[in-house]
Amino acid sequence: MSVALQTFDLCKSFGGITATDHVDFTLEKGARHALIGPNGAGKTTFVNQLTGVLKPSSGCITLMGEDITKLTREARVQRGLARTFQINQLFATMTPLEMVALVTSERLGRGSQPFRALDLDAELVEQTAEILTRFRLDDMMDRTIATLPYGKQRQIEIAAAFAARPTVLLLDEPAAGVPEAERRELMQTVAELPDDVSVLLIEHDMDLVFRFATRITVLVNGRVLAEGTPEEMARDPAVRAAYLGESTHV
Amino acid sequence: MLTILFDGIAYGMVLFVLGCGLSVTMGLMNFVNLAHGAFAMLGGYVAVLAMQRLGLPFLASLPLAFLSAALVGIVLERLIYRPMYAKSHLDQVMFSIGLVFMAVAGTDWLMGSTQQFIRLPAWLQGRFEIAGIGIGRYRLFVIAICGLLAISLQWGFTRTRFGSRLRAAVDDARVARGLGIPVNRLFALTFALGCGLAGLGGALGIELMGLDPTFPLKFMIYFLIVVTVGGTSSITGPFFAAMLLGVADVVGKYLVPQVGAFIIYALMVVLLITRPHGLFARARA
Amino acid sequence: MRAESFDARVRQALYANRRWHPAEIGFWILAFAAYLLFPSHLLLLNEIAILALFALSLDLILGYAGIVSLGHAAFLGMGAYAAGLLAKHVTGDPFAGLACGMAAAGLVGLLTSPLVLRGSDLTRLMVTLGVALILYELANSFGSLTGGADGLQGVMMKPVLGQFEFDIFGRTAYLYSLSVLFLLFLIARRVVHSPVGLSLRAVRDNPLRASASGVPNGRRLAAAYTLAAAYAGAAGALLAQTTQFVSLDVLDFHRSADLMLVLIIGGAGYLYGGLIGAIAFKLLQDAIASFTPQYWMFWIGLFLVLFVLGGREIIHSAVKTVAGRFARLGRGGAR
Amino acid sequence: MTHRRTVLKGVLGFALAASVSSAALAQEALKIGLILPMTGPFASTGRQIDAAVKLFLAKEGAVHGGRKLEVILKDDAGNADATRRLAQELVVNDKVSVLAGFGLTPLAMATAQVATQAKVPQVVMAAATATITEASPYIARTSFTLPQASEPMADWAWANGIKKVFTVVTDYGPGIDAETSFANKFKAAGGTVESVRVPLRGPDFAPFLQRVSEAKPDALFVFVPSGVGAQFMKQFVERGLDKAGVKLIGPGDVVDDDILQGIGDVALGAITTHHYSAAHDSPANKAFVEAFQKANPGMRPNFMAVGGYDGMQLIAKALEATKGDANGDKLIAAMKGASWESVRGPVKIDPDTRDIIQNIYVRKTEKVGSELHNVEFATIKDVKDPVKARK
Repeated sequence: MSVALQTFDLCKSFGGITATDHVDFTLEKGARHALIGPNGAGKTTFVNQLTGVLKPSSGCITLMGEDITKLTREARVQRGLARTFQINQLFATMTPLEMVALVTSERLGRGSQPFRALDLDAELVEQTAEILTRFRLDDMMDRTIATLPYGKQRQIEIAAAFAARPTVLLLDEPAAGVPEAERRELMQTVAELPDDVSVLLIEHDMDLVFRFATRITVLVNGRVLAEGTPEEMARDPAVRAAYLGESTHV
Repeated sequence: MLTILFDGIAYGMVLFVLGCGLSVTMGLMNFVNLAHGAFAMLGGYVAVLAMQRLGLPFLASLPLAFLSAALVGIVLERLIYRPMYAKSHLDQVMFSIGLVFMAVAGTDWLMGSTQQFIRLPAWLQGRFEIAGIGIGRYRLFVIAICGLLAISLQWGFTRTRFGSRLRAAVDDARVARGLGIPVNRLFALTFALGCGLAGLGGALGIELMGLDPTFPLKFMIYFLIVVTVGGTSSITGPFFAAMLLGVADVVGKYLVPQVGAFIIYALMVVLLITRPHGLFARARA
Repeated sequence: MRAESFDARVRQALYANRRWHPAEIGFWILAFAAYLLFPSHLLLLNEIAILALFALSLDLILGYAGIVSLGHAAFLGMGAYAAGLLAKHVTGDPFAGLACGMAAAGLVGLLTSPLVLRGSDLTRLMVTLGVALILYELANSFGSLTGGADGLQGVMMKPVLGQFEFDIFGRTAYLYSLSVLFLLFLIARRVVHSPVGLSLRAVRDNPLRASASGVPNGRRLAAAYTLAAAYAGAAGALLAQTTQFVSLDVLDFHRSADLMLVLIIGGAGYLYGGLIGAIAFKLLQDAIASFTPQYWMFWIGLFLVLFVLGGREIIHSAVKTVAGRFARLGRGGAR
Repeated sequence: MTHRRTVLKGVLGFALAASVSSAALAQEALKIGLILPMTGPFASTGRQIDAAVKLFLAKEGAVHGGRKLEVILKDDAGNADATRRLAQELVVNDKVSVLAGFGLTPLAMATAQVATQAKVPQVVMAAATATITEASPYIARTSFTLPQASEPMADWAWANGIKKVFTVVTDYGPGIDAETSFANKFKAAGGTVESVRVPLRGPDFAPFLQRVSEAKPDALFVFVPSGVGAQFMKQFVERGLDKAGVKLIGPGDVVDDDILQGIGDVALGAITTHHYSAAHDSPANKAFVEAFQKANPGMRPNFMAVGGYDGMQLIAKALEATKGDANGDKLIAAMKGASWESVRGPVKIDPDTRDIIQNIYVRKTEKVGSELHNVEFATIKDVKDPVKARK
């Protein structure tokens, strides 16, 4: 099977509002897939269910063929499902080095070892250094995250998710709010992600979506409106009406 | 048995008047004011002084207790409470514990550490029986006053403009501010009202709970139970919580005196675990 | 490709966190030297050491794991009663009592951790307070076991290591308490600089991201809470052993409140906050109590209020400046 | 190296000099470490005793047996750990020759070991659980024990036609002491007793009193710490127990002289047995009460004050007997068997138990002029602590 992540008939409602409405979704292995939709379409709710922040009302989710619907958030991460957040969720008092080291140590199963020294762990040091270099954080690894420029913080979001060595990586609007000057570096980072990682990009920025994605799913009112290649989507009249047409005005 | 129930209700009524101000401050500004009991103590001492030094009758000293506690509340709110709203719960807790300590030691210094007493007028002393239920006159008086207060508070909270603004502000202060409701002034007023009620409760409670400088510490836990169990978004929540607490405490001690105060603490923890937002909290999305 | 030297830099940067600072070494030398420097104040020093250990325990959960607690006295009391009862009924060996106190308090911590881990700060404050009050009432009600309001009498300690009798001057007591504090401090220091410590800071900073980084928040917090409880239990055991007496006071609310003040004075989240706070608090208490024995509570309250209203920043910047001076001195000396 | 050594020498030298000079001082004055709860819920005990000690020094002079008495007052806030630490510091740093005070049983108990280890007499001026004097051979007591005050109550009650008694006591050492000694004695006489204990922190007595009123006893025997006595009395009357014919009896704590005025008329008619009343009819007591009230306006001396006054008396007596020798063993030996005419009547320290032997008076709370007083109307002479006497 070449499916990395799949949902079956996924539903989520808050009170009377249905935020996710019978969504069947498939993310192929190694995919560069984008999930788009207008504000309030239920994109983030969908991602939150995938990662376990929200519990679905019904339906199920599989990762590499395994049912993960009932797993905790951290168990999903350990099985290879990592994410970034639309609004920065960083460890404000840590340095990039510490943050990457934390994710790496949890992945290596060091997290429950109370007497291990971080610096004496060769594997941890090597892999932490690798991530820091890949995401060009090496020259600021010692500064407190809260003091870094916003673009760099977005970069750390991705680095921290990537440090979990995911098979599926969910990027929730990675470029949101990043100033133009820092944007290029960020997009390059996204483009450079290795091929064996399946990436689901949730994005508003059509420029980024069309440059990055090989496949697009359009979500409107919690429902899948259409799915296909970027070209197909660009041509689809329903999509244009519901979404693209709107976005040109923005 | 019914007599005990009656005693418990009277006790719960006083707890309600003491605690309801705290629940509104907590709900409105999300502020944990452990020093609430200090205002109650202030009211109690004012009543004692008014009766002993000024020779005022008991009934006249009650409004005095209310006013003085409210006045001190409004001044303190302006001067030192306001900067605390933005701080963390932990800071607020530490701050108000500091205030409690100061109040306890300060009262000790000013008034001495002994229990204070008041003399009730003759018509409030003693008891009578109706259908075999012994009814203490004073307890009946307390129930009547506090019941009236509870009803008028509920009316004020739900029916008046002040009340509807207050409810809006409790629900979401930011939105309320956006709607042009003067949240700060509203809060100052509510704070004063809450303190005044505490003061009144302190005065009414002298006969039932006693009054000495350690009052705010001794009863802090009772107020907190009323608030945490009753929730912070209504008048009825704290009211039923106070009733429950008063009756459970009194009946528990009557039936199984051995376990003493233990029951209510266990009750609080169990309730907090099962209903972390309070027993009577409205469901919020 | 990245160079080997970058790995070394990363290693170096990770090491920097746990490296012993000269000021730290100076601190501990002073602590032990105090035995010789202030021979007539060993009893006070002993109390400081015990309070420091107690504060260290709170720092572990408040400063590192971000759990607020208003009922930490529960564990102090648990440790004190466990150690006291062991000495009374089984053996007077201090280390057995210490282990027993830590185990008992740790167990209570483990059992109550599920209650504490849920809910907001406010719920935590109330639940911790409630747990402590319940333990207080339990200790009060089971008077036949604990001595109730009269206190636990007849705690007889054997000499430490079979050699050092607890004397009236507090010589053995101080060295014993300080040694235990030092040892447990070393362990705590090791733990906070380990992957576990890192993950605790992660949970404190941002629970959402922590779980998205693979940290099992609940289990890690429960472990930290249990460890902290055991530390508080150790403090309680030391208290019971060096005073050879346990009273209900060990479970009283003011213990928890004072402890908060200690951490507020010293600052949380760098291990030494509790120790420095304990020293400052006890000296303050002693000084105030000697000139106004009646009203020292007032001054403590005033300090609390002023600290929260803004004095804290001033104190902490002062502490930082002094520490910085020390560091420069230390570095200068090393060269 | 040499530099460090001189520093060390300097430090040692300083410490030595300090200890020598304080030893020299001790030759002149005899230091008494007075540890009392001056703050907290039991502060009134501390205030009474402190005032009485000051009064003693003013009235009887500070010099006894050729030594000047110097009192160092420390506040333990009613906290046993603090009491113990303060006692240790007083012994070690201040080199006191006598420890005194102790407002509550746990406070006295916590200090017993210090007294034993340091061989310093510990004069208990307030705490009243029977077993205290057994905790250390250096403890002597000038207050009273609860069995001492409670057993005569049982005799009086039985002799006055009371057959059925309900006891309400606070759930801690002294309360339990009072309950058991009264109940045993009263049952032995043939009466029936029902008991309930109220928590120390109990704010409301209503549920307990309700039980009493349903049991319809002849008398209610009560012991509560003096502070909450007023509340108890008021609720007793509010519940109509007095009108139902239930007599209020007990040891004198509940009608403590210090707060009796504040309790008000509800206290009228209470029958109590105790060792001291401010209304005790003797010239010595009249002078004592007058001097006490002159020095402390608004305060009336209670049994705590008398315990403090006689505690100082005992120390002075012992010092006169040893001719100023402050050796702990000699002092405690001199205290055994000491006797004097106290303001409460004749007292003696039992040479075997180091506890006080004194008269117990049966009193009735009455109005004397405009003030409430406990008026003594019967005397039981030379009562020993019955718990230890039986052993």
